[in-house]
Amino acid sequence: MAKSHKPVVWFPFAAGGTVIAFCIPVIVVLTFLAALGHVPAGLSYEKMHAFAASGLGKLIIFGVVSLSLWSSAHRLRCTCYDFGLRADTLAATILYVAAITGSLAAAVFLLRI
Amino acid sequence: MSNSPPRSQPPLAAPHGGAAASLGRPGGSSERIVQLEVLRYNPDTDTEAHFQRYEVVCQEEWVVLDALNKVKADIDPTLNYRWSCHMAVCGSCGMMINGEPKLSCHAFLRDYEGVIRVEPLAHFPVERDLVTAPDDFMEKLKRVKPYLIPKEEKPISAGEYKQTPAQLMKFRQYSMCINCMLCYAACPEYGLTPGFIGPAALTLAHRYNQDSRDGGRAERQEVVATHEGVWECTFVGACSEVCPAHVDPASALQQMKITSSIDWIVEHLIPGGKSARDTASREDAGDIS
Amino acid sequence: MSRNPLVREVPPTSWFFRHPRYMRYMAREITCIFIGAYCVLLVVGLQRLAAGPAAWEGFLLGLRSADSIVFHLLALVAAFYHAATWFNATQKAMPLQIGEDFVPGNLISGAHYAVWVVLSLVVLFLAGVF
Amino acid sequence: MDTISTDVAIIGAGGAGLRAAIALAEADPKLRIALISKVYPMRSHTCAAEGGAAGVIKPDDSFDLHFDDTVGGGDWLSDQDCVEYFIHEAPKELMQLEHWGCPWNREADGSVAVRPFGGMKKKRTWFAADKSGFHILHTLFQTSLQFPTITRHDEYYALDLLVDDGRCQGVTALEMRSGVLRQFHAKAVIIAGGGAGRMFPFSTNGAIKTGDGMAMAYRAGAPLKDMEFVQYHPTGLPNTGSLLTEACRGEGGILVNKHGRRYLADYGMGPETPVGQPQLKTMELGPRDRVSQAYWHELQKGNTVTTQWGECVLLDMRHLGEKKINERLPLVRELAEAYLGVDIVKEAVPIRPVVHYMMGGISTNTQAATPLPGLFAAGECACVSLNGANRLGSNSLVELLVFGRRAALSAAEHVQGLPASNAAALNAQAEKTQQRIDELFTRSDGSESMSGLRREMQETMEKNVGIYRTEAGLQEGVNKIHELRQRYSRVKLTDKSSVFNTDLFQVLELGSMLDCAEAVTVGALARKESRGAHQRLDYVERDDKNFLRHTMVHHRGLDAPGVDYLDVVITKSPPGVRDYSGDHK
Ligand SMILES: Cc1cc2nc3c(=O)[nH]c(=O)nc-3n(C[C@H](O)[C@H](O)[C@H](O)COP(=O)(O)OP(=O)(O)OC[C@H]3O[C@@H](n4cnc5c(N)ncnc54)[C@H](O)[C@@H]3O)c2cc1C
Ligand code: SF4
Ligand code: F3S
Ligand code: FES
Repeated sequence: MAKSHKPVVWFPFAAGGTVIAFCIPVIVVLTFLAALGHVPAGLSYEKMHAFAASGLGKLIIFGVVSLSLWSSAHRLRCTCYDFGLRADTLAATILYVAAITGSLAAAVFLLRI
Repeated sequence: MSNSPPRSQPPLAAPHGGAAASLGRPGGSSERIVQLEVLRYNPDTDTEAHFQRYEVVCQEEWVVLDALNKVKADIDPTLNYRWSCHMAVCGSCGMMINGEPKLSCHAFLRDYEGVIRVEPLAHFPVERDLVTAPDDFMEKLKRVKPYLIPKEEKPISAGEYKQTPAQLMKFRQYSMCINCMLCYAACPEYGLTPGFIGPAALTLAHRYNQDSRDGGRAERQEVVATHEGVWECTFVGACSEVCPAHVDPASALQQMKITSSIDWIVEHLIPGGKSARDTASREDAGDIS
Repeated sequence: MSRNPLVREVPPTSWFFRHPRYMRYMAREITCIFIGAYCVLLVVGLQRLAAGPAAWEGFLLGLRSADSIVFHLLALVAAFYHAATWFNATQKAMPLQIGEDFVPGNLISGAHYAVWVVLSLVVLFLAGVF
Repeated sequence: MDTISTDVAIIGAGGAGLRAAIALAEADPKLRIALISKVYPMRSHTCAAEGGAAGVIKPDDSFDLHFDDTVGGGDWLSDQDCVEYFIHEAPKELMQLEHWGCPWNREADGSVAVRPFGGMKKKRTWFAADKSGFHILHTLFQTSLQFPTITRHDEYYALDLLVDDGRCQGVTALEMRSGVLRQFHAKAVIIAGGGAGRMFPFSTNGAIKTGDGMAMAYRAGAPLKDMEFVQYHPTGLPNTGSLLTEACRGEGGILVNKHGRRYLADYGMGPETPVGQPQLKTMELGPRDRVSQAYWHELQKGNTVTTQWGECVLLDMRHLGEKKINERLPLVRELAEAYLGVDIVKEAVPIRPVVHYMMGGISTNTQAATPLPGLFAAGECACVSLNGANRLGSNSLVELLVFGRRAALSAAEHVQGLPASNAAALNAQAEKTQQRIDELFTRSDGSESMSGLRREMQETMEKNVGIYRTEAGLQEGVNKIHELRQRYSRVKLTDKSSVFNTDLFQVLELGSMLDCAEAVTVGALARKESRGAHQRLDYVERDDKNFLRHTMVHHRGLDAPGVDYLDVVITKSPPGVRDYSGDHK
């Protein structure tokens, strides 16, 4: 049996899992505060725009969003299988394409800022 | 040296509270009637499995295996199961006990209440009663080449391959597997995808990969790095939870995913990067020997 | 008469009800749905940000619905659960051997938690929460 | 009946059988090897050995010292040419295992580490944590997987040897999962079937150690040698027979009777040493057999403690304190807690001597050949006369390797240029086995219950052929076993199914054990002396004039067996005073 190309999808999954673990909880807290009506100062248009306009800011945002998307997509693919959905190739295609689309969109928006 | 007094240190040496009564569990002899519900299947006569109830008089400190042995000797000689060592080392007595993969010689009655349900190990075909067919596991064990493929051959007369205690510790844990297959019964991915090489066999490959004397990782990767190898594992972790020998296959498999990924990158993305053998020897740079 | 091994199929869509540890595993895996959805929200946010101040304000205002609050709660739980399982797992994927001994697993995951807390506090601080 | 043709059939896939298989595969890649075992190889009882394996390797040690320890430890009943061969091969075999990946413990400089062991004057026991036998077995099993010429027949229960033209030419075996009997036609057969401790009610031995290999050879005409020498280990758990290692006493644990007296002082091992300060050679650190024997005397005097698991003495380790116990004896604490419900930090553990090892077995010479041409034997089932009257701990794991390999080389030599076999004659014999099985299934007058007979046998062995023996007791034992063998021919098979019928295997195993038990009792009755593990109250001295000889017991069907003797080979060490102190030096 040939060696698997899984590493292509697994490495970004593992990286994304780490990013999610470290970054997503606090980001959720921030938007949650906004949802509750207490918009943190850092979420003002000026601050956010300034952050997203900087090169480093773009990189961080893109990294977090794309890796997290990828990680979620990959995990969802496995979960579909665990739930008894046996069309793995189909699920993989749809989910990975979705993740890539999301990442591309994020990139486009970031470049517009 | 003391001059041999007739009785030395009585308070220390005397069993407290008049010998026999205090030994073992409080209350002396502690018998208990245990209800066993055992899955029975006889291919000669049955098309389906069914549960059979046994009431067994047991000692409180017994294990489930003792109860089964009592059934076999005194109640029903037609009940079938495997066992040998009664000390959790031969790996033959694995069963599902109340749904959990367990060595029956290490499943203590005192940890159970009510009816104890005993079934053959999950995910393996049932040959008869509690006896399963481990053929698939045995075949997979062989496929991962679980033997030393020496980095450099040398004759016996040249003495041992040097290995420091630290190098030994690097793989010792993974060499403790008793092949009981509890991890296979626990791993849902093995249940869903029987082609999966599975926790114990892959861990054994890891055991040799991690051995400073070994140079066979590239060969084993041909099995390890396939779809049916480590990539079928979704890190459920059940294998490590049930392992009676504390081998931690989940850990071994995740480590192998990382090395396999590095291999892939070296092979595909780095010009001139070739095989696992390179990474293997790189990893072990700093060996003594 | 002869052999006729009994093969017990694993029910492909309900196996995880068989044992609490499988339920825990599925719970861990399902966090990805909320995380994924939340990432989509972030992408939308980026779009709004790129569209100018009014759009961004609208986005922030739009977050203030009951649905959004429920979703945030779920995403928060998912994110925390994911973080905890991930940190506990790292020691397995990357054990650390110093000399003969392995660094105890809870030390490794403990270090992760510590870094995580500090990082989160820094982010909260920079975001002006306190 | 299905016939499987092979060059060498090996019965048993424990340490000895696997070592033999690998040696054959390496000796001649053209040889077809059939490895037959009633359990998957890694379930074999070699996995239970903890302590380690002896081989001279360190500079302060010498072959002569290992020789002296072994011969003295065996009370001069060892064949000295065999011991000579053994001690020289031992380090090579252990080194070979190292090259196959065995995880031996190491010194800081990366060389193999050795530990001290009972009866050995120098540190020469190689060990892999406290799981030496386990690692040896798994290393051998895994190594064997790379040889395509080794065909395993796992879970095949070997029944009868096929003997024609005066030589052994195969064996019949039941495929356990189908109940189908097959015959293996082989040019040579190696038996590596392990020990027979299960004849006794309390044993450290696993359920599979029922002496099938010994019985098979015995029935086929090969004599059993020195079967009366049965080793007891002094400290076993009274319910499961699990071993509590010698280290309990090494660390300072003391043995007391029901009055709290450290009774060992009354049996020539005193004077008492202060509690918690163990000293070599005395009291609790007396030799294994002497300590076991002292238990027996206490039992006679009514000084033992009655527990729900029978008569015991107490191993008290409370004074060591929780810290030291957790540090040095964690497994012991876990074992006692788990299986007995006794916390050794708070309570003394009831213990009793437990049957551990069979010194005797199928008579073989230094080439591992039995008197029956074409039949070889190695491991615990064989008596090559290495262990004499008392085995030293850590010699037997090496014995498996040294003589497993030796048996293979002898077999490889034997198969060269043999005349063709007479298939018809072999088939006819195999048919007889089939009839024997069929008869069990169809027997209508089966009146004896298997577990009942087994219980009676075990009680008899315990009562009459235990640590101390007497003429009257042994005679009773001989009579009883004889009676049980007659009654066995009416044993009832309850389970008539074909697939994995463990009732059937237990019936067959009982037959093997009864055959072995007969050899043990008859040999013990005939040996009117005390030597090593064979202690008689009516003949308390060693008698070199009459009994510096091996007992050879010959099968005579249901009749009483024949007994004759074979001289011990003495090359350089004439019988001397057995130096018991060597046990703990
Ligand atoms: C608890 C314990 C601790 C020990 N510790 C030590 C120690 O520290 N050092 C030391 O040197 N020794 C030790 N010993 C002794 C040593 O382990 C054994 O003597 C040795 O392992 C026996 O190995 P073997 O290969 O002869 O037999 P086993 O490993 O018992 O194998 C027997 C084989 O024969 C097969 N077999 C039997 N009957 C049949 C049949 N009818 N058909 C087909 N196959 C059959 C079985 O399946 C098995 O594969 C210890 C023993 C025990 C019980
Ligand atoms: S890894 Fe653990 S559970 Fe799995 S077979 Fe080995 S000892 Fe058993
Ligand atoms: S349970 Fe199975 S999925 Fe992986 S971590 Fe263990 S092998
Ligand atoms: S009987 Fe050996 S592991 Fe349970």
